[in-house]
Amino acid sequence: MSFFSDDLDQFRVEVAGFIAEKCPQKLKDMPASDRTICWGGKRFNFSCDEQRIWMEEAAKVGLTAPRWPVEYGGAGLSRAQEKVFREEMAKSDAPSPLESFGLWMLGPALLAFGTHEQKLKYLPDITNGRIRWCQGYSEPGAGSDLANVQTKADDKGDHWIVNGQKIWTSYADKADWIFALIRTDRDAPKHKGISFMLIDMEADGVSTKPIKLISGSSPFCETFFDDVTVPKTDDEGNSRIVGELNRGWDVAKHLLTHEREMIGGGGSGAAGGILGGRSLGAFIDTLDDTLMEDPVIRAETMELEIDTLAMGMTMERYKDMAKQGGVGHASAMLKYSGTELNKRRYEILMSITGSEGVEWDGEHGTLAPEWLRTKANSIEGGTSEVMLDILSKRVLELPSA
Amino acid sequence: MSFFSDDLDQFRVEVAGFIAEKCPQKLKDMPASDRTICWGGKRFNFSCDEQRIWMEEAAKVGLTAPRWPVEYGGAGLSRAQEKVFREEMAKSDAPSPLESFGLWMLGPALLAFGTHEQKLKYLPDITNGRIRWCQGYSEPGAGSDLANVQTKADDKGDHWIVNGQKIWTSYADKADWIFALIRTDRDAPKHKGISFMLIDMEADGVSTKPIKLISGSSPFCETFFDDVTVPKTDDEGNSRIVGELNRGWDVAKHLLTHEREMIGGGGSGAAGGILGGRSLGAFIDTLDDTLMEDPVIRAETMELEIDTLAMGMTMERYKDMAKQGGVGHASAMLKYSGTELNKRRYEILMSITGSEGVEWDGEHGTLAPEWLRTKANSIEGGTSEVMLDILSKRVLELPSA
Amino acid sequence: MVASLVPTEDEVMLRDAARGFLSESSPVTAFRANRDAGRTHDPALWKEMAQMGWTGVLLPEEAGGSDMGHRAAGILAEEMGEVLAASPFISTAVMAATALKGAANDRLAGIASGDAIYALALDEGSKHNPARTGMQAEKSGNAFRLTGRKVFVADGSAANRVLVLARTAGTEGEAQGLTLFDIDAARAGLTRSAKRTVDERDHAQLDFDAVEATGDDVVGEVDNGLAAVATALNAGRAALSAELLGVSAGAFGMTTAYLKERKQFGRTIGSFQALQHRAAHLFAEIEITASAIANAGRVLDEDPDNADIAVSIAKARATKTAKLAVSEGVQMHGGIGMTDEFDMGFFMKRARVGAEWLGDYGFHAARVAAARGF
Amino acid sequence: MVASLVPTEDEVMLRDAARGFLSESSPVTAFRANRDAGRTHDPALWKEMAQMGWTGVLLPEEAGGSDMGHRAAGILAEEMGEVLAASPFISTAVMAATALKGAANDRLAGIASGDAIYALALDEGSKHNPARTGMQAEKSGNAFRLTGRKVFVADGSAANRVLVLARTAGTEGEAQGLTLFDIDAARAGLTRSAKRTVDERDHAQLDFDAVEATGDDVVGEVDNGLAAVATALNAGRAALSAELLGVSAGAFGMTTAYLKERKQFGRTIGSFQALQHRAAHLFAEIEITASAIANAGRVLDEDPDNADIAVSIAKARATKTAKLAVSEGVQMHGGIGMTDEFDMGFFMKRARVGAEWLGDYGFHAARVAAARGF
Repeated sequence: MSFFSDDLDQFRVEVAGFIAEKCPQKLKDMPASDRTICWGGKRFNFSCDEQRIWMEEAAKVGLTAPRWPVEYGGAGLSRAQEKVFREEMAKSDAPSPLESFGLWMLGPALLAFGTHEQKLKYLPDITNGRIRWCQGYSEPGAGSDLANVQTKADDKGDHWIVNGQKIWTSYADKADWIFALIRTDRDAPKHKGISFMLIDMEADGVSTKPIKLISGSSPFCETFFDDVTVPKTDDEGNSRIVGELNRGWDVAKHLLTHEREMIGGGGSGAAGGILGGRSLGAFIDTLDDTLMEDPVIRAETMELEIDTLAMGMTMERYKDMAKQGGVGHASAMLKYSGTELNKRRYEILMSITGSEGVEWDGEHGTLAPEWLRTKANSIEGGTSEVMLDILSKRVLELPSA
Repeated sequence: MSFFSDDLDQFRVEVAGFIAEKCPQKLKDMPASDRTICWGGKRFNFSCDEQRIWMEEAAKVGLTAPRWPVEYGGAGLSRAQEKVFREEMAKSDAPSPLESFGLWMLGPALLAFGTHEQKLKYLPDITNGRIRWCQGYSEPGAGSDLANVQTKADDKGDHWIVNGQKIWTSYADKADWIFALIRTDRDAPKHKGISFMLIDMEADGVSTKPIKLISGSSPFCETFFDDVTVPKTDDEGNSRIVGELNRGWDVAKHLLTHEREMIGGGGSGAAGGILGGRSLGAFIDTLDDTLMEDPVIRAETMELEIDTLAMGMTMERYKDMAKQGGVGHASAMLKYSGTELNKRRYEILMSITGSEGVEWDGEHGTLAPEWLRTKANSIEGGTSEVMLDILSKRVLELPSA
Repeated sequence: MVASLVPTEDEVMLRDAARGFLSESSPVTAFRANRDAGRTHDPALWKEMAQMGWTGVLLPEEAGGSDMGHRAAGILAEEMGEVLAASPFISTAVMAATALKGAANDRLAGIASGDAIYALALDEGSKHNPARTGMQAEKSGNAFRLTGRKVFVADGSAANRVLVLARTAGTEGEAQGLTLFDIDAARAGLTRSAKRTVDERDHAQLDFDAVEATGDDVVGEVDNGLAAVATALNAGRAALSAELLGVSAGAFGMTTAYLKERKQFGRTIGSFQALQHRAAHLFAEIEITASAIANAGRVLDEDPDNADIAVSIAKARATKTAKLAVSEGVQMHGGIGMTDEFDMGFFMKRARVGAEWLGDYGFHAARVAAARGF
Repeated sequence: MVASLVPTEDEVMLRDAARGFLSESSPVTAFRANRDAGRTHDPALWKEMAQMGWTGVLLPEEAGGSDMGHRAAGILAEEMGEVLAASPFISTAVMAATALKGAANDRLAGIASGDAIYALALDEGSKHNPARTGMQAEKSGNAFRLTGRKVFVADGSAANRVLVLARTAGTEGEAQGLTLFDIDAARAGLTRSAKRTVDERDHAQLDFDAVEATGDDVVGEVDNGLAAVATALNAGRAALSAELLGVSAGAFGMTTAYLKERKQFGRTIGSFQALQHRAAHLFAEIEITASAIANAGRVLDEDPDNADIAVSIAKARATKTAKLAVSEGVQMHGGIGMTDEFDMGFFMKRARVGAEWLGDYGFHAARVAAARGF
């Protein structure tokens, strides 16, 4: 049973009251930044005590995971209630009490594929921010071919010995646990020998190395597994594998589609970053006033604005379609168009800021690194080429070679 | 031995004198148009008697085929002499005395692959305009897959029986003879069973049907072969096949590269058609004077102009490279970029002429049909996709699947 | 905005009904037949559309309309575009119906019944630009004398009534000083000459030589005609955008079908990755444009006075998407796509005319930029 | 034009020599080492270039130059671009050498020997626009006092001499009234602040506070400085275009090599047709741009006073081609292309800075349009 009433109006009053009472004013007043994001986890440094308090208070009533069942640490809200909650949060300026790959990815995976016991064991630690997870999918040699998993687990009876390397593991250097794709059967066909495994980052033989990007430092890491011992079951007898053994690809696929929709959002509406919610027009007002007399820049900017607004409408339309029974593989379109559009936006921002924009840290602050960082948008979470393959084969049903 | 001296200065005097004397003034005064093109052939209607006279006079001294050997009806000029001849022609306003697929395609094929006897039999009839040839390569089912030749010849001992259909045969309805790719061995691999065959269009069972394009009527025809008898050798014992039996693909390939360079030219410099040699600026001057205030149109037009001029420089550079030992498969770049550029030019011409441009026959005369016709540029003579395949495989040497 | 961009059940039903009707009464073969017969549209089809209630899609029930709104009108226009159905729908049932909303029901009833065919005579140059209207409407007593030339008037030959914008004050380029008149197409002094355009539709040049108009002919206020026609123009642009989306979808449908059936080099050409990626990109462009079309209809239904930006995004996107769809359509079909025997060329030609009618890409891009503050 | 666009034997030899030298003395690893050491260029490399005679490529023999001309200079710049060799070559050996052609040989000798490093202080805003120069050069007696700010001054920190354009008459935006000065970088009142740019090259802001200049410092005529610097700017733009062509070729070379070696889904990725066609398209773009670069050099050598359009075509094409080459470069490499460990990012960053320096696409497109009469 939930901590809140089912009646929507009543619920709105309760949740608004909760936010007003439990979220410290100091947090509400803080301008949104990396420092205001609460990741949780054993080694997390809270930016201030209020940040910890707000996380704990929200976790108590499950609001760190509004839609998850109460028994697993969620608030068990309906979609309608969640909408109300988001609205009240927005009104209140309260920051999200907790963010993590556990909430975004592992949780949904466990809820869909985990056993009741696994859920009881892992989900509450996610919702109350005790454990911070990271994702271990990609490998150096694999690129877009995600199923090309070389990191392997040798069966030693009651435990696995894991060896190999993962790459693009965000915040692996700050995470407590990792959910990773591991090859548990080398003789089976590529997609049939992979398991979705849960590994303690503190286990011997696990090490990480941060990755520097062309845009500068990044949350990405390489993660190495050197004869890492992973018990097949923990003390309570829970398997360290989510879903069936050698069926991890199903779990991964389930999460990828999910991830794709999130990333596509980057292309829509007024982006964050340098624009910081400002409209392109407002940003242009801060620049050389003869700039828009250049027909090349003006034409490119007008087209960008048109496509950005149309992309926003498309995100809205697809969200509604998703609610009404899903968009399936067409979500690859959001990922493709959204990320390509975001790259184009930053190319134009660089062009309109001219010689000021190329400074690492000048007039326009982080514009240059932001621009360079967008180049990964169409690579991470499935390259544009993979998205186009999905669209042509799954949506347009064009024949394979 | 040539009719002219080898000494360049001397030659210039001679050839200038010849043009001045032999090309009737009436022809020089005629504005260039379809009517001024002399195609020759048995059924050709000369637009005027002067047109016939000029063709015959030029043919007498081989100037309808300046670089062909004298014994085959050419003038046997060196490249340097040909250049001088072209210069003097340009100065004089004299139209080309003769144009034909015989001069452009069959001649070069015979010179490269024919026997001495074949050359003696067929080339003079081309140079003196007695016989008009057409080309029979494409077939309805084949598209870009030119070697997919279904038109077949059954071996009946001393003759072939030809059955099948060709498409895109330009001026087939006006031609006396056709040089065609015919499958003479159905068991051999695709490229090894084709012969380059010469067929009399007056033979029983040959019929043609003109093709209407989206741009209106066109010189293209469908050509049908219905149990057509083709003697293996003519009365003088000359084979009706150019090159070896079943080796016609070599001949065709030789001609295709040649053709490609010709078509690529479309993209460069000030095109003919609606611009009629005028610069884009001069054409724009004839239009609404507020037109270029639209940054979209202005930006597109500026970029078109830049790319057009750069393409012209590229045509020049490649011509010089060709003289110094050839450009090989890179000529596919001229075909690809030149035709795509020409399509873009006409899209922009349509855009700048607005609602006047969309009339079949309004303010801007044939602009609309010209625009539609350009859409075939990137299809005929090898599609853009085929050109890109050639570039990636032969020039960049990227691996095949 | 209240409505979702996902079609309602009613809208889905309307689309199915429209598609069913048009595949019966007006497949592309019908357009070809009209073209070959030199007909720019088929009066019988127009009558049927009237019986289906399409002519009244924007009219109040009192006037015999169904008042289904602009999104519904867009769905109909889109379906017509997909099969290239030629009719005065946008000129009459969308633009005139919107401009005359305030008029007496009997006049609207003429539209609903399909008896009235309207043309909007506006442009005077090769580019759409209402403010540049220079045609004079001289005041003489309490009447006006209209003199000047209107070009690119859609349905100008078939129309029996003409909505014409003329200058009663101010000078060319000024937004103020224009007046909108609703006059009989047979009125003395009005000469109409049909123009043959590549889309084989009805486009005419209208020459006014001291054509008489009275105060009763004025729509909206004298000297404020741009306001009187503004929403009608936006409605027409939105419907035209929807038609162009249909044109894109029609061309794209033919193309993907061809990619699945045509064989070359021993393979179905749809298995070539370069073509697959271009087709997938085109799919994405069409989807994004579809959102802009749905949004334009939604805004016209919910907040018509602030629809400029939504409408201009739709028209700009639709123009560009249709251009891409038809060029890829011809190129991917190869030679056959170039033949008149094949339908693809019809889509290409309509896309070109639609790109110019009621404002080209640059016209609408400028409106978006203005609304967005640069 | 006399010369062919195909390189002569001498030019081929020059290119081979340059390539050989640079692959030895300045491979991309050397650029990375400079970057990591916080060096914007390597003085030792500059000395070697001087010994190779590159600093004198545009100087008369009397001044210790080899007078090989602009096409030769372009070949050197292109080779430097291909390996991202950082040096004051364009500022000093191309622009200053051209601007000072008329000057005394001893001054030119300093350039030839490599002792003089010049920077051209021109832009005052975020976009290149010589005519908009507003910086004041007040006349006081027969001297001038320069006050104002110059930004995005390439090689501004390393330079020991500065060519600065300032206004001695007229107002901002006027082509007339500007004067070009050649002054010592150490002169009193001149403050230089280095800016860290993504290409990790030397770009500085120069603040002039009543910096003294005499008549002897004036290059060309007083009030006619734009003329004095015009050919030097065109020469610099042509050389920069050549460098950008090299950047494109460098990125493209890495990319095609990767396409041939990298395996995915059990195939060499270069066998995927979608990537093949994009690579082939890029090849075509690079070839066309190469023609424009060769032509710009040819025109500067044969008819330098009428080189605006040839130079602007080259810079516009080079800017756009380099942008395409580096974006495709990163995208086709996937994740590895995004890592700092890999070199592709360096090419992308240099291409961006090169796109802005000495005029962006729009600046040069406008010059082409003007020359072509629209």
